Amino acid sequence: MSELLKVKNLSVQFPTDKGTVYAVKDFSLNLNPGEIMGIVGESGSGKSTAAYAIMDLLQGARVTAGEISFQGRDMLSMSGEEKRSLRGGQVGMIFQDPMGCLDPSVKIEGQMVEMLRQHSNVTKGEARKISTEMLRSVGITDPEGVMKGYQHQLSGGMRQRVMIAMMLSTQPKLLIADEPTTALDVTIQDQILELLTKTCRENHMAMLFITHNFGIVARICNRVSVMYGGMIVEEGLSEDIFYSPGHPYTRGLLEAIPDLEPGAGRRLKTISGTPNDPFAPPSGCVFAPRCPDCTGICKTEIPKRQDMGGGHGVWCHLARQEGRKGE
Amino acid sequence: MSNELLRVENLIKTYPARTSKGQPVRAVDDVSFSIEKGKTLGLVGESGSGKTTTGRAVLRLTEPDSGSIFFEGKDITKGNMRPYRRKMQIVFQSPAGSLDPSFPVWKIISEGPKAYKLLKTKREAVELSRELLLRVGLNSEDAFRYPGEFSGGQQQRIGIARALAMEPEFVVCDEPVSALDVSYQAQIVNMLIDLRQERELSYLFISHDLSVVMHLSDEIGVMYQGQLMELGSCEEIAKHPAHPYTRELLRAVPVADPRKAASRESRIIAFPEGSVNRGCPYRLRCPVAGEECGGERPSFRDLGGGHFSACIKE
Amino acid sequence: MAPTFLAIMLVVFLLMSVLPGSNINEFSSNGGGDWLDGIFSSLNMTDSIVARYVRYIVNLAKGDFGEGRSSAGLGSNIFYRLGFTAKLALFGFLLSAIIGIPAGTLAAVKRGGRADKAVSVLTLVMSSLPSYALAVVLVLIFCLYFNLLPPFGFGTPEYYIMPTMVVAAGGVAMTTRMTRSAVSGELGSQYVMVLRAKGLTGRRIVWLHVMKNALGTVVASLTNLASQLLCGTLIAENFFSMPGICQLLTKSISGRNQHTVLGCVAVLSVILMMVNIVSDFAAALLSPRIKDAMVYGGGRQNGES
Amino acid sequence: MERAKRVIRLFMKNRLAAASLVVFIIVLLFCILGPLFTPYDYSTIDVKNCWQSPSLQHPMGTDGIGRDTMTRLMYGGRTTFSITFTAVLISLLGILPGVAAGFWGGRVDNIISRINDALGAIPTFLMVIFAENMMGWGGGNYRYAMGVALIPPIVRIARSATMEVVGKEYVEAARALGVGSTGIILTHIMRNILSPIIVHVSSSLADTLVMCTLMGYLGIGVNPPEPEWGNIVHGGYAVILSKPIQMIIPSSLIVICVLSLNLIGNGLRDGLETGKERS
Repeated sequence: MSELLKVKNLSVQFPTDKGTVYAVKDFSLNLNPGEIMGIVGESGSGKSTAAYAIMDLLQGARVTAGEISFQGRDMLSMSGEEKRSLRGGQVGMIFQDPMGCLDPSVKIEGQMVEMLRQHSNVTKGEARKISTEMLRSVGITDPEGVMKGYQHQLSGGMRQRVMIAMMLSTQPKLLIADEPTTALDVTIQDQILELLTKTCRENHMAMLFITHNFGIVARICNRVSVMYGGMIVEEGLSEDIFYSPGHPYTRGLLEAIPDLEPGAGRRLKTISGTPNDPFAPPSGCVFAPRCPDCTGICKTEIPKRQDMGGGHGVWCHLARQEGRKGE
Repeated sequence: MSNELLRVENLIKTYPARTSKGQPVRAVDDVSFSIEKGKTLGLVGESGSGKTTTGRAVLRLTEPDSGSIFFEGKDITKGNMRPYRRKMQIVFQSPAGSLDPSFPVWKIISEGPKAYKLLKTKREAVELSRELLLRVGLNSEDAFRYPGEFSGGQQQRIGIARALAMEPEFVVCDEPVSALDVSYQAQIVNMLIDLRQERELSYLFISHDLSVVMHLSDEIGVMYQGQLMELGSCEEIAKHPAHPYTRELLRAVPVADPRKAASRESRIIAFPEGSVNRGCPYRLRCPVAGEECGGERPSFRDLGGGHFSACIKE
Repeated sequence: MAPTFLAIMLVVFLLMSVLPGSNINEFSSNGGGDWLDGIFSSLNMTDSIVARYVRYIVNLAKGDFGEGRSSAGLGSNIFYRLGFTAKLALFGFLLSAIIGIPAGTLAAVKRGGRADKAVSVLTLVMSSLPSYALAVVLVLIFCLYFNLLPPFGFGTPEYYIMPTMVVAAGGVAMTTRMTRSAVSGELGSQYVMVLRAKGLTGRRIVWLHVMKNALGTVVASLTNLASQLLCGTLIAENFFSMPGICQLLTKSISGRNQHTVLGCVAVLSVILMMVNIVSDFAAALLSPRIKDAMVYGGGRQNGES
Repeated sequence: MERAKRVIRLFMKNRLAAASLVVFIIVLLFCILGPLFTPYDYSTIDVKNCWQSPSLQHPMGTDGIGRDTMTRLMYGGRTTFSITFTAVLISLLGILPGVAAGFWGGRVDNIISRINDALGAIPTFLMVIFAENMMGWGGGNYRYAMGVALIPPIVRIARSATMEVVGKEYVEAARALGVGSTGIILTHIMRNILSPIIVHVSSSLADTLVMCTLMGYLGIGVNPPEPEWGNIVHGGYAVILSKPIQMIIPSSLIVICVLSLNLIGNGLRDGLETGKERS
């Protein structure tokens, strides 16, 4: 069982007084050690919800799954205690909004030492030394100063670095990153992405990178899953996804992304329509209402995974190979 | 300079220091540019670069400390803005935040003309809003619904319809698509392009996303810590950027193409924080900075053909 | 805070000097020959309003409420009674904190659960029960029905049980409600999700991290709690005839003895002022951001964030 | 006002709140229309049958000097309600300075907030005694003092709600559309600070009623023989051990009224909160 993380048809529903929200349906993935996998989708596609569900961080949600196993150990049958020790120990997590990630009333040092002592029995002095080293390794030039300060004295980029240092201090095998750079400036984002890929390479750590930005996926991910309306619509190596996208949604998204070529007034190709109503998901394919080449069968039957070879799967009745500018 | 619509000269805006010890922060530090009728200037910069403050100062939504603003040749820096408000409008960043949740859509769209007494009765107002809703791709019976019942993309369209209601000539777009997903971003960008040709509008398009700006602007200005680093035509900036900061921005934007994105070696060590009061503000992060950059502030040199750069190394 | 207090005392002083028949002008007049008069006479403003105001404040500080010249022993009388009221108020405050904070936290943590519903019902009833109604109920149960406690008077600790419950009722209701909303606010924030992702135990998250931040807001509204306890004490002392300052206040009101009334009002305002100052500093202590803003003076920064 | 209809619909759905509204209305009618039906007057003394427990002639018994408790409670209710409603109405004056402080900020904000903090530091109770002392005792004119004492919280709520609205972009949009400051205040600010204020007023109504009866109980404010709920409860204090019923009846009437007011407040708060979030 070489897989680090294996998830089979995970589903998440939120019962609310206005009806049930079907946030995630039949979500599956498997991740090998040291691999960086991207989960791409627009807001409301359920990408973050799926990750939180895997780590059992969702409150007030009905989570059903065929299988969730980490390093061969079945997480579904794990006790709350075991799952808790996994979180922060073997699996680290970093989040999108750096402004609200750290406890505002506790020094950075206190929060980092707390993390280390929770998952390993080191003394306070050792924990402090490790934390300072970790802060230096994530590119913070004055770790002692940061340790003594509070979160409101740091910029967004610095806080994200502290978060990364904290989560990496326990040498996790898997890092789940939920849009860590969306709220940061593009130059700082570039640094954080470089830091994350270097750390994964050096520590042979796997990363599940959740984002809506295809550019980031192209830059750091070797495998990609594209999600829409709570379901995976396409998965495969990033070469396949970018150069021979099988699903109309993936194709539409790739063409809608503005490129860096000059020329005012160049229109972008768009995907018409508006997002589905979360309380009443469409029968059949979730993308049917907005799909340009949608046919009768799409409206009635949920498409199955069509294998396009080499692990490249497409959930579309009319899936066909079609190159983009790469070939 | 005949068909020049807007000219800004040495615009400065300072905010009181956050801590009592620090000196006041210069959000906009001596910025000058001009926009011709029907043309679009893109203002690009990261957070804290002063691009939003500049946009607000041009419409005098925040009063500038010094410098002057000319609209159609007339100086509007001081005095009553009311006659000019009609021709100058603004579209905001947050779809939900820019619409009053307690107003029905027809009231939101017709608020401007009503303030100028162009509409007498409610029926006229509803009529105007219906027309504009159709123009921005929504259906006319949305006029009686409330902003909370729309998605982000649709709310942004209502914001644009509100601006169009005043039949403006100049629109400041302050990060209009940054809060939207890619597919809705594309729809709004296309609409702004169509409106430009159709109503001969000129935009001051503000964004942190260089790729979106490239699709819309004739000229691009790059701002950093309140100062204009480089100003030039879209091709100049994209093909041969003169300022190291512009080059850094172009390099850092992730491109949706694995082969192009593969070759890059980026720096990890965090940039030193804090602003600089002497010399070039970018020198702390600049790979090619030297002592001379620490002297007095580099002037905004003309490299020919309307391409300016504030770097003495070039 | 001090300027606010001086402002209030100025208002009290000016009103009293305007009042017909109040003996304010006697005990705030100078000419007593001590160090203060030296200063005023040298500035030859012995009778100016400012001098008399300063004299008034100095007297108050010395605890001399003018008993030296006119009514019998008001000052010492007040301080003797202050002991009683302080005891009642302190018990009430401790009860509010000891019951209110854990109950509020429990209700917030188990939001929507049975505990939450029970706590909300209890808080609703306690805040809708005026203190005299509660006192009646207590007397009915403990004195008439079970005959366990003496209804009136003071002395041994058992006399204090019922009055303290009456004083604490309003306080407990307010603290519980305040803590519940503060804690559930914190539980919803992003950093709690991060703490869970760090693998910390639920108990540690709530009692170490969330509590510290939530207490910041709870402590900030200490002054409302103080006023609530004041009302409780007024009724408790009156109902259970405990010789506190509030009983003196109510008696002097019905006796229309203006001077004592204002004396008591001054003392109670001083106490509430101190509670106000303490709550500001406690709030700063708990949340470093407020401390920074206080130390550096947070200017209204509305530039680019 | 489509939003108002939605809030009312939500309020009605909350059965508890709707029921307490009915109870409150009954109590109101009891106080307003009641006196037309009772044979007694609130001040006719009938020493012969004093301290009567509830009977057919006197459904709620009589007090120490034989006056019919039910009639007194009816008239007393009128005084208590009029004092409470006037006080809460006066406290609404705090909205103006609150909006001004929130809208213009800077020096205006500092001055208003300083004064407001000073005024707020004095608890309602002391403020009332102060006013009573000055304006002469009794006659219920302490309603104005209570109103003044209720102003600081309203100023604070109006100020923070206004600042939140001013921070929103639709206010800047209105400025860009050429709408003047007063225009913005009247439309955008007022409409969006309404719900936090209504929520506060609904809860302060119950607290003010309790405060008013506390005053009455302690003999401040209304001097006898004029009836007031707190006063009537105090009347029964003398015989609390022998005839507790004398205090139980008036107290329970007050508790029922306050409880229903609080429940109405909660119902309104849920209605406005979800109403606000969704729209």
